[in-house]
Amino acid sequence: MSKTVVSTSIKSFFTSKKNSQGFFPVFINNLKRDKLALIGVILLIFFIGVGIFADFIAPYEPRERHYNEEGKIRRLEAPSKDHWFGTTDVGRDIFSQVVLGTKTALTVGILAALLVTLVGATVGIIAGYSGGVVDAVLMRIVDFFYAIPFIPFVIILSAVLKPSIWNIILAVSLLSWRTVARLVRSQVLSIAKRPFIKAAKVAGASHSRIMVKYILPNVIPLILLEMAFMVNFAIMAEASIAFLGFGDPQKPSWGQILHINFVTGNSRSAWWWTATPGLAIVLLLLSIFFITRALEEVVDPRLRRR
Amino acid sequence: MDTMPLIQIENLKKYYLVNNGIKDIFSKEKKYVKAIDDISLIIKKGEILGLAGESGSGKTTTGEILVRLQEPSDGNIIFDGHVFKANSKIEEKKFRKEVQMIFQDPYETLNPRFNIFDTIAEPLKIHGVKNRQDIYDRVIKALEIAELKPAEHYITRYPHELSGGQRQRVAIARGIVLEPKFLVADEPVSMLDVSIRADILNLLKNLRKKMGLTMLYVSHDLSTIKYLCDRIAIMYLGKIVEIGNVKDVIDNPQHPYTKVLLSSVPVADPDYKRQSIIIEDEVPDQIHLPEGCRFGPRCPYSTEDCKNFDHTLFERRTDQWSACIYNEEELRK
Amino acid sequence: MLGFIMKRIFTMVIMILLVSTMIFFLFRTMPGDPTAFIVDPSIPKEARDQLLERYGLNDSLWKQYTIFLKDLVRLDFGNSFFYGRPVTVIIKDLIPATLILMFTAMLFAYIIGILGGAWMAWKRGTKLESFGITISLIFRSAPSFWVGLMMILIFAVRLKWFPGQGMRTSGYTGETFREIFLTLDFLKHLILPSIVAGLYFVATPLLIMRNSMLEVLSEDYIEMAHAKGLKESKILYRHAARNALLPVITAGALFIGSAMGGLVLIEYVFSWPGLGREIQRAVVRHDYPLAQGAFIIIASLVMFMNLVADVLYVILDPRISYK
Amino acid sequence: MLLLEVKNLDIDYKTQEGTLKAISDVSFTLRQGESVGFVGESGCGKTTLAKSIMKLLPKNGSISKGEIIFKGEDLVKKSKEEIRRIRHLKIAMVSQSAMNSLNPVYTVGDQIIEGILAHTNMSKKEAAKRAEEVFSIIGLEGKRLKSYPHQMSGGMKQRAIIAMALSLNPDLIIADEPTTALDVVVQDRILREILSIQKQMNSSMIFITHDISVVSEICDTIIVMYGGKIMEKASTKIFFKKPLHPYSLGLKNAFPSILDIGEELISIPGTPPNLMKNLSGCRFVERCPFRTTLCQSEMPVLREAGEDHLVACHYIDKHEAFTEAAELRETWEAVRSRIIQEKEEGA
Repeated sequence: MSKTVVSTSIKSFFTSKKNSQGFFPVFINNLKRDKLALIGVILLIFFIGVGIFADFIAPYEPRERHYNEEGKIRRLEAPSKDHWFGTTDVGRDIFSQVVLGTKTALTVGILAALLVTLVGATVGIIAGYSGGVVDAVLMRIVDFFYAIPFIPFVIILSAVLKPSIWNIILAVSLLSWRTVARLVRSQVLSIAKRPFIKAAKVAGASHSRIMVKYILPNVIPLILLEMAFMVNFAIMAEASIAFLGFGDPQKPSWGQILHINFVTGNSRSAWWWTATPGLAIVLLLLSIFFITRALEEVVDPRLRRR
Repeated sequence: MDTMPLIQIENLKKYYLVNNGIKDIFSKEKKYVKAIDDISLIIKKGEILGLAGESGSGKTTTGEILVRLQEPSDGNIIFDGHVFKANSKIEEKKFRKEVQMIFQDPYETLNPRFNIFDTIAEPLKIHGVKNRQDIYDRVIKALEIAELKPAEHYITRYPHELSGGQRQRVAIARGIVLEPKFLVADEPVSMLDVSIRADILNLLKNLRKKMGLTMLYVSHDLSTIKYLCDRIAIMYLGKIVEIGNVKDVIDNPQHPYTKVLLSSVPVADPDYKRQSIIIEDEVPDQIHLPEGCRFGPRCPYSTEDCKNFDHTLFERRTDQWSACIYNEEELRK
Repeated sequence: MLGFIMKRIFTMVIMILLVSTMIFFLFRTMPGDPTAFIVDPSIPKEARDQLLERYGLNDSLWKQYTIFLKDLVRLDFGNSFFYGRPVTVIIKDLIPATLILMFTAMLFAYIIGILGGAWMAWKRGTKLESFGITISLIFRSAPSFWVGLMMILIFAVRLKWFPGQGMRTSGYTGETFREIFLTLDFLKHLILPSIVAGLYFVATPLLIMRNSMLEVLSEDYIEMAHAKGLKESKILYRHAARNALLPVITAGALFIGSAMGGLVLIEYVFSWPGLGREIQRAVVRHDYPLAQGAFIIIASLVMFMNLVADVLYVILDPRISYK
Repeated sequence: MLLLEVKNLDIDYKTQEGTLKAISDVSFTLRQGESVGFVGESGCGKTTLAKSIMKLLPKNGSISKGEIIFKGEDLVKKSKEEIRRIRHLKIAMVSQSAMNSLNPVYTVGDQIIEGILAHTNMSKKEAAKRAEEVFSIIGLEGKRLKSYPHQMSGGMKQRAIIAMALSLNPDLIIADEPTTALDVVVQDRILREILSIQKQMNSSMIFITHDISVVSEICDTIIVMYGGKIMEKASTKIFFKKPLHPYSLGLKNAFPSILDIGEELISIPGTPPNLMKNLSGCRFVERCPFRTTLCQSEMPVLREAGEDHLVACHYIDKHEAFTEAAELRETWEAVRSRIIQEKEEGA
């Protein structure tokens, strides 16, 4: 082999990172086979689209009151051509509210999930890899956060802090990183025992190198899966908090729509007002759950091929 | 052959604290598993030492301590003239470069997310080799020494595309790419099919020839030890019970435990009648070790004196040491 | 066994102390008037000063904390601003309502979840299994409060099958436990909220049971059970399901915390007079002593049920030694 | 009398990548009281074969052709319930990973009694007595019946599994690597016990192992498998003196023995065939030093090569020359270069 040929091929070794067992090929392959997961992806893309372009899609201002030809407020009207999802007791357009609620839901879901997985995965990897005292201390902290009931805590927190979506993101993150930390830790524990980690140690790899180059890539599928679950959890949490009346009054959200619907006593009669925001939540969360099914097979090969 | 010792182990101990539950916090007496209990060994330059024993004998722990995967509880390791005391962290990186290890399970020994090139280049990168051409050349050379030919055929592969034997060769290539002085091989062939085991054993033999490697071969399989090693040490419950040249120990075992082990190995010859010594097959647990000779309770020759035995190795034949108070003739009685 | 339980109770007490401490300091960091959480700002100045003295709010934080701990041990959370009665007395009346709803729903969820999960694993790869998974994912995606609203809309308002709020018909008065809870009227009120809570809970045991079953079914001892010529039903229930239950219990213990949270929403939707609804109302009414007391009690309940789950696990798994 | 007769058995596994032909055209017989050892590398089909006799194949595996005639009846045609009644009572299994073959949440005694009750009308008490009997046969104390698996050592668990298999005096015992996970001293004792019990009870045994020396010690007959096919079948006495198939000759070179006096071990270069592919020729052709074009196109059938000796090779008549050449290192090195060359050409 001549020298020049060698050097071009060398370059390809340092740059090409094709991995036939990699995460995305398997995931894409699963999407092809699993129709539900494909439906999930399509639905999620739809929701993300609605979320990004919410301000263009929403036909009206969410707080705008609508009047009919006679100049009367269009109070509690069932769905019609003008108002696809009907109107509220003070004549507001529910469709616009639901569309704008998408934006809030996705913002909270994605940001909280990022924060939660970042903290949780870091703690999980450090605890699982270090073992000993570090692990014991971190896991006692995790136990502590497991002992705090989520919704009651957020209720208390909103008594202390001002209601805003940032505080909701903070509260969700504060109390849910523990789940990710626990799961990541237990997977790290089993990876850390595998001989290829021992081999890296024998070769002289530093702890940080082992964590970043050996352990992290092997837990990434699990982290992504947990991130997807966390998006759902955060969206659900935001909706619940807003429904209880502790949401951000400035940001229209699905939970808030239902809150007003409930406290005004209209949840018992105006079915369109009750049903539509709830359906939006169900569809968005369902789309992500469907996608996680394809992810799960990447994380746990035992579920594959049977 | 150079007879300078490369590695000298002095009074090495590894105890694990047993945590049995809340009650133990209050009891003063601490319980330990004595995985290695005061062993001393010399491995000469260019020598292959076999370390044999059943599970729980401490042979793997010894290997892992030698490559510093575990820290000893007590004792010294003198490597090439440098003393490493228990819990010292001096010159770790330099030490890492000179000591490598091969593991048992070929399916778990390679990072599934690294291709073969990355796997073998990794130790070089860790030790600061930056020149790409240099890395490439050394990876190819290591693959060729490990007899993965043509080397170019393998470098882009991922572990799951290779057979067990090929993976073990990759692991060996990774082990030798830094050109170490000492290699610990922990049961490197026990999970491989018989038809290719010989390849790996011959490869290890050649490494010594080509690179002057010194090796510790840890195995429960006495026949592969006999094939590969110069000397053998037999371990039982954390102690060395017999040590000597392979041929001497296998043909003329001095310690009753060695005799039992050898007589238990099945032989692929229907006409060969093994003389077999039947003993109790339950090994005492490692926390409540028997007093005196640890093999005493199972030993067909044991007497009252064995209970007072303070572990010592006696030179029973030239360069063959046994930790039994009786010599061959006394045992025969 | 006793030793193990004692150990767990010990950790539980520590945890309750920690959670209470956290709440204590959380209220101290409240912006604005830090005394507002314990002394109603709306009462006259003199009475107010007296109370501040009583609770040591003029003293150092450390002194306040020791007073708080002393009161905690005596289960004294102060007086509710809104009701003017001791928090402990109010909470005592709310606990049975919450527990009954919780246990009914849990029972419903775990029986269906475990049997259904085992069945889905057995039907691995069939259309029925995907159908079961889809249904359980739909229930997991639906917020419990929304399902509650829809159930009320359909079954209480339209069909009029069940009452849609409260736990007794208005006008009914009962004093003793038996008069309140052991009546047909109460049962009727219990049905809708416990179904909603049950549906919210069911996905967790169902999906975990399925995954755990799949894992157990590939174990060697299942093959051995086949090789022994045991009947399929015996293998499924005596060998597979029995072992698959263990992770369900572990997950169940971890799930109790969020289950309790879900219950708050359901109590709120159904106006169920339990701890959850009260904590929401207390915060809306700025009735901080009540909110604090209710929170500590809810957290303690969660920890207690965790303990029960742990003990159950030890009983079911002979491999765990409880020395 | 023939106890078991397997005729032209084919077993396929359906996988995502296609069909894997785990067993193709396997036939053998087993007499009452005979013990036969199956040896071969991982993936050669020996475990699949054992499982198929008990109809314990995984869901994606199926018998696509052939008969398994046990006591005159074809097991392939039997219903699930009929098979269930045969398992354990007539054919018992000592499984591969005894460590995990006992359910951790029940006592060992419960698990033995459960098996007895599934096939007899015994009362629980009688079954418990029987369990105690088999425990004493295998050298375990009766009080051990009340132990949970995690309270026993590996050797004890393995004994318990064997006791379980013996509890109904089966006609056939299938032992799949029963001692692989054990230390050599324990292995030796358990093998002796298995052997003496099998002779005492005059039951037949199928013994599956990768360790050829174990077969030499405890089996009457050896069957060498490779790539889903039988390569050679002979009585152990004959086989270990004079193996005939090139694969067996290679194995003999590769196997280290404690009695050896320093001859160099020679392994068989190459890897076993990919059974996903449609293979027309001899399964060993890639690694065989003596192959011809005939070997590449046509799979040889098992042929009589002497008394009690069957071999699947086109060139049995040349076996003397083969045996001589196979002892030379160069013979196998030539195969290695051939394989490397093929790889280079392929790339």
